[in-house]
Amino acid sequence: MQRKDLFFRGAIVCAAIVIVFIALPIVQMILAPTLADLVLVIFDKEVVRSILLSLGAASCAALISFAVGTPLAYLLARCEFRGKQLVEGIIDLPIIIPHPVVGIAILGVTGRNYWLGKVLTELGIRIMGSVTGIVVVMTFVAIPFYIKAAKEGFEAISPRLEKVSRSLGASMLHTFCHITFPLAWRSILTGIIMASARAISEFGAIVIVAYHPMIAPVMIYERFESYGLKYSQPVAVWLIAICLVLFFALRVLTAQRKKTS
Amino acid sequence: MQRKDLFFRGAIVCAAIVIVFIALPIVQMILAPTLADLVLVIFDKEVVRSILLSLGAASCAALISFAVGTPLAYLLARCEFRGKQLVEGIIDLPIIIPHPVVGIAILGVTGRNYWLGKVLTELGIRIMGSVTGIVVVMTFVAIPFYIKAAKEGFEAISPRLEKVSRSLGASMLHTFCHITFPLAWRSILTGIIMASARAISEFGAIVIVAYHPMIAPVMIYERFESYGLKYSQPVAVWLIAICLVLFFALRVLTAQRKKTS
Amino acid sequence: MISIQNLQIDLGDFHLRNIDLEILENEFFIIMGPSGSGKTVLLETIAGLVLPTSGEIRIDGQDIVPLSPEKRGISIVYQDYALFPHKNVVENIQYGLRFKKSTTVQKQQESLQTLISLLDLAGLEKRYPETLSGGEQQRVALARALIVEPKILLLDEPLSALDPRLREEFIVRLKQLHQNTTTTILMVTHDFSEAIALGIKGAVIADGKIAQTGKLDDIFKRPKSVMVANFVGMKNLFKATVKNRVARIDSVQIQLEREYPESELYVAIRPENIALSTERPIGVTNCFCGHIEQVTAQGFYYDINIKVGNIDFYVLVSYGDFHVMKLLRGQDVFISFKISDIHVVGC
Amino acid sequence: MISIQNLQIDLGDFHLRNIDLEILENEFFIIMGPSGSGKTVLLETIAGLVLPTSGEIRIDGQDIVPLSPEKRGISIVYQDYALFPHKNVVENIQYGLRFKKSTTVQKQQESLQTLISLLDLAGLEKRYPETLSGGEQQRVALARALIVEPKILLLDEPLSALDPRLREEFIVRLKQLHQNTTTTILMVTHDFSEAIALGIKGAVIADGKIAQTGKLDDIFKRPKSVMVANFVGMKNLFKATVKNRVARIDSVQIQLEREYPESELYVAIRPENIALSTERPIGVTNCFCGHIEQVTAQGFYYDINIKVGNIDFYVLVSYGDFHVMKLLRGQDVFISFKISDIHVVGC
Repeated sequence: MQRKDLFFRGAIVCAAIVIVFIALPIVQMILAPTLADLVLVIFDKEVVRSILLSLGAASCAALISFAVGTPLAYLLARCEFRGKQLVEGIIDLPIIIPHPVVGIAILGVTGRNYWLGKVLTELGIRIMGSVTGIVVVMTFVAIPFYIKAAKEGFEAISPRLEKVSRSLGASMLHTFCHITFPLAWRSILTGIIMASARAISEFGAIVIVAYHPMIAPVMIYERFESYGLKYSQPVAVWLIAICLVLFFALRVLTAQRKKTS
Repeated sequence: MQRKDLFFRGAIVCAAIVIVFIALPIVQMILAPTLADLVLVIFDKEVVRSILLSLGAASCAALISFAVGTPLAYLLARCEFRGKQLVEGIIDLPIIIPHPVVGIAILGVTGRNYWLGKVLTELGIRIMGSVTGIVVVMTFVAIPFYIKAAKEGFEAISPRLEKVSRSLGASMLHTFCHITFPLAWRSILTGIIMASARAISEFGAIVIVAYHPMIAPVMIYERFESYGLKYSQPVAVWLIAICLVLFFALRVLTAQRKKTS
Repeated sequence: MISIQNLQIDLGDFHLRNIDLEILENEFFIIMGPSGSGKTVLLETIAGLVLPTSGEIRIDGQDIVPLSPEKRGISIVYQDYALFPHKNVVENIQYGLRFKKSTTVQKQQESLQTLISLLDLAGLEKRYPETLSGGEQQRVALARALIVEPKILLLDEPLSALDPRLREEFIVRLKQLHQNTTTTILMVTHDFSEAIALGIKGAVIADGKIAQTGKLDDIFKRPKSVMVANFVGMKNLFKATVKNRVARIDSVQIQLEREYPESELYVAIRPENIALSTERPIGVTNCFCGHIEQVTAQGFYYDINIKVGNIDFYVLVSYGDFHVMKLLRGQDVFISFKISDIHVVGC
Repeated sequence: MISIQNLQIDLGDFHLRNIDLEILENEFFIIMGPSGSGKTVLLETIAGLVLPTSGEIRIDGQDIVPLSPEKRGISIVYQDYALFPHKNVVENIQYGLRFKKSTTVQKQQESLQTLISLLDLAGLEKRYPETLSGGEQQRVALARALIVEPKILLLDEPLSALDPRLREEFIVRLKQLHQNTTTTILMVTHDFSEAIALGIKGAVIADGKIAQTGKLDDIFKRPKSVMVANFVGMKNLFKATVKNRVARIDSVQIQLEREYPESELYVAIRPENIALSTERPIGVTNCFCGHIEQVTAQGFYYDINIKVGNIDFYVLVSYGDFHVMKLLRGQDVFISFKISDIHVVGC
């Protein structure tokens, strides 16, 4: 492509607009609070507890997605079957459905009016207003992201590698553990990162299912409602700073893995 | 794959768990309200207005994403440049950042304390509590989904087709309009669908930027808070029913396009 | 040893019907056919990686269709080699060993060393597949397939991804290997010259069926159908009306060896069986005068198109003969062929 | 016509250095080299699709490096054809016409019809690329490239994706086409036999540089380096110590035509230049006795490996000669070659 082309220049301008549109609000928000505000907030036990709860619950949701989502992702990548499109449509649902509706739907099946809710109550599992509930909601919204990334990773691996492995005497399980999984590892990690990012960012569904114990986004919302923009910003900065550092570290980790292998 | 394999059976069980986990709450929520409840709600002018606002604002956000996101997606698919990873990281930000924080960040740059806010005020553009604000927030959260889908679509097209077109005498712009775009059309439409779905589902950021005029998710949240689960369900059913019908129609449309071309 | 009976495979757009094959122990059997005729799918079915719709595959009498691939003792080497990219050369080769519980560690080490020296892989042990050349990758894939001492080795177009020089080297290696082991080898190819360079017996697949099976020499010399004749490179293939031992192709009349009941037949003559001379040869029944229409150099020989009336004959002439005869485009020449070199193929 | 001077291209891992080429009007010029030597990148640079780091490309004296690709009048046909999948055959072929404002609609229709009949595409006009065979796709790609009447036509390994029968047909077609137009054709290939079948002049690229350029016949007969000798298929290539017109390879002593100043040289003899006989020929200077080590059938000839002392000679013998001499593995035979057929290549 000739760099001086008019088409190329137009594209660059559009690209710059998008990047500024996304980056400007976030950069401004990070720069807005004074250092003193930031220090003050981090010694607030409530804030620390809410951020830790967010991180912990999101990690749980990502790990659950990994555990139960991996086989589904593999099946979708390798098998053709009737109703595959329907299954893929169902997996897309949590992305499409408005967040408060997700919360309402989950309360619907776990409430005492529904058989599942009754079973859970008898087992002593509480969803509404509990950490369990937060993890369930986070898993619900995060799992499609994991499944999509993992599916793409599996699709990129030639089925012939698995076929050769089996013809050499390896069982399907051995093949998956020694050939497929090590090769898809990078995509799987990306999926886990995307899933935990989505879990941390969730607010609408959680505010309905579990206002308390407060996760960080709910706490930010509460501060905004009660004290205004200025008092919600420092908490927001801490939350996204921690998220960014974590994700950046994971990205670097996966990038290095690629180089050494 | 031998269908009776233990590994295969285990994978099916996991897949079934995920599908039930996602589908059960939604199916139950749709079946919970009586027909009478549903009919009653659809004659509620406030409900109809909020659903129409949601659909309209989401469409605007998707179209804006399409207009300014397409060139960026194309550049990311075709060019290698320094800082490409950074740009891709920035595009991912709206997915990672907690939803209330998105709202706070946007209010931050459009408030009267910031130069951009002052410029907007002088131009008579109001963000807080306005339809404009809703569209801005929706575009912010939706555009990454569009860019990713469009980028994938462009990547799937051999650059050789564009090279041949140019060597035959076509300019870059003509090549893009007559070769690249028609071939990527399906991915672009998928991107638009994903972007509008994400826009409709947004709640946390909008509740901060514009509680009024009420979009459907805010209305559902308000009904839930004021009257409880039972009164929020019928509105939710209508909203997701309309979304599902729309998305299903678009999917069928794109599937047919693929067959005929 | 391998006996395939009435096999039927349906996989997406591929349909193979009525596949019957008998392959003997330690044979080097070639399955030929144009690209996209489902040859690879047939190999994968034999290896158990694709399930047939119906039919039987027996090895030493036992039907192996219900067996899962890891229990069949059949190795497969793909066209793209399919080496495990995250394992180095030795790890790739040794992969299958851990599933063979019967042999001792010492024996396994020995067979590893034997294969490394046999396939000329010394020095590459710690390298990863992406750093290897195509020929090296292929040798690793072959070593990986052979270390488990398979009863049957399946080769999927092993030569097509190699450049011509490596191809000849690999043919020699493969023949030696076959002579030194008891493994039965089944290879697919779309190139008849590869087939004849390697195997003794084979089968031609076309349109989802077996078109001809038997000795390659027989298939080469006596193709049973027009499709097979085309496939084995019979360029001089003409539709003729036959009457009283004379085949008439447009204005050209060719004497045949015997009479045929049909009146419409195909007559085929191999390019290398047609003699070319600048003067009329004496005592030859089938001799025609034509002019040189086109000359194409083909590496070590010339491919010459000679027009006799409206018919194009293709003749192969060696580099040396061509220059001795000082042939030129447009020149008048005589072509002749023995009656016994004329092949008559039913429509 | 095309004059490339001191061209340097750096694209990812590809580096081409000091590329100098002179190509005359209406020439069929061949660029050869092993796969992955950057031949396609060179073509794309000439077409303006890749920018060179430095150097000049002149067409009729004008430096075209600053011109964007659409203004160069250079068509390119890729190995994978790169047909527009959403346009039918006629739409594909006509694509370039709308940018040629000088010609009338009637003339355009005429040239379309001419190309359709010339390239045998009648009846395919409304079909879409995915429904065409490889050969048909290639002909459409060629028609699409030719309809804009390019000054230069670039062909990227046009034969490699075709099966052998189509290959020969296409070679004939391409030669006709070249004779009937004034277009200069530049083709890349990794197969020397393709090159010699098509072009008169060419260049060999290796290690990012031009290793040899000139008439193909010269490159074939007098390779200037070991790499080029290997590339053009000189299988009998030996390292020798030379003294007093005698080249000594291990225990074999070969008489040379003249003396050489160096004492370490490569000696090469083409397989087809070595004569094979069962009795010692009379009056031949270079004649050696050896035994047949390996025989490989290669379609229309046999590739025979003869061991003389510790040295392997490769000899080509035709199907017919082989059977007349009744050659067998292990048999003792004589090989001989003319002094003028010995090529001496510097180290």
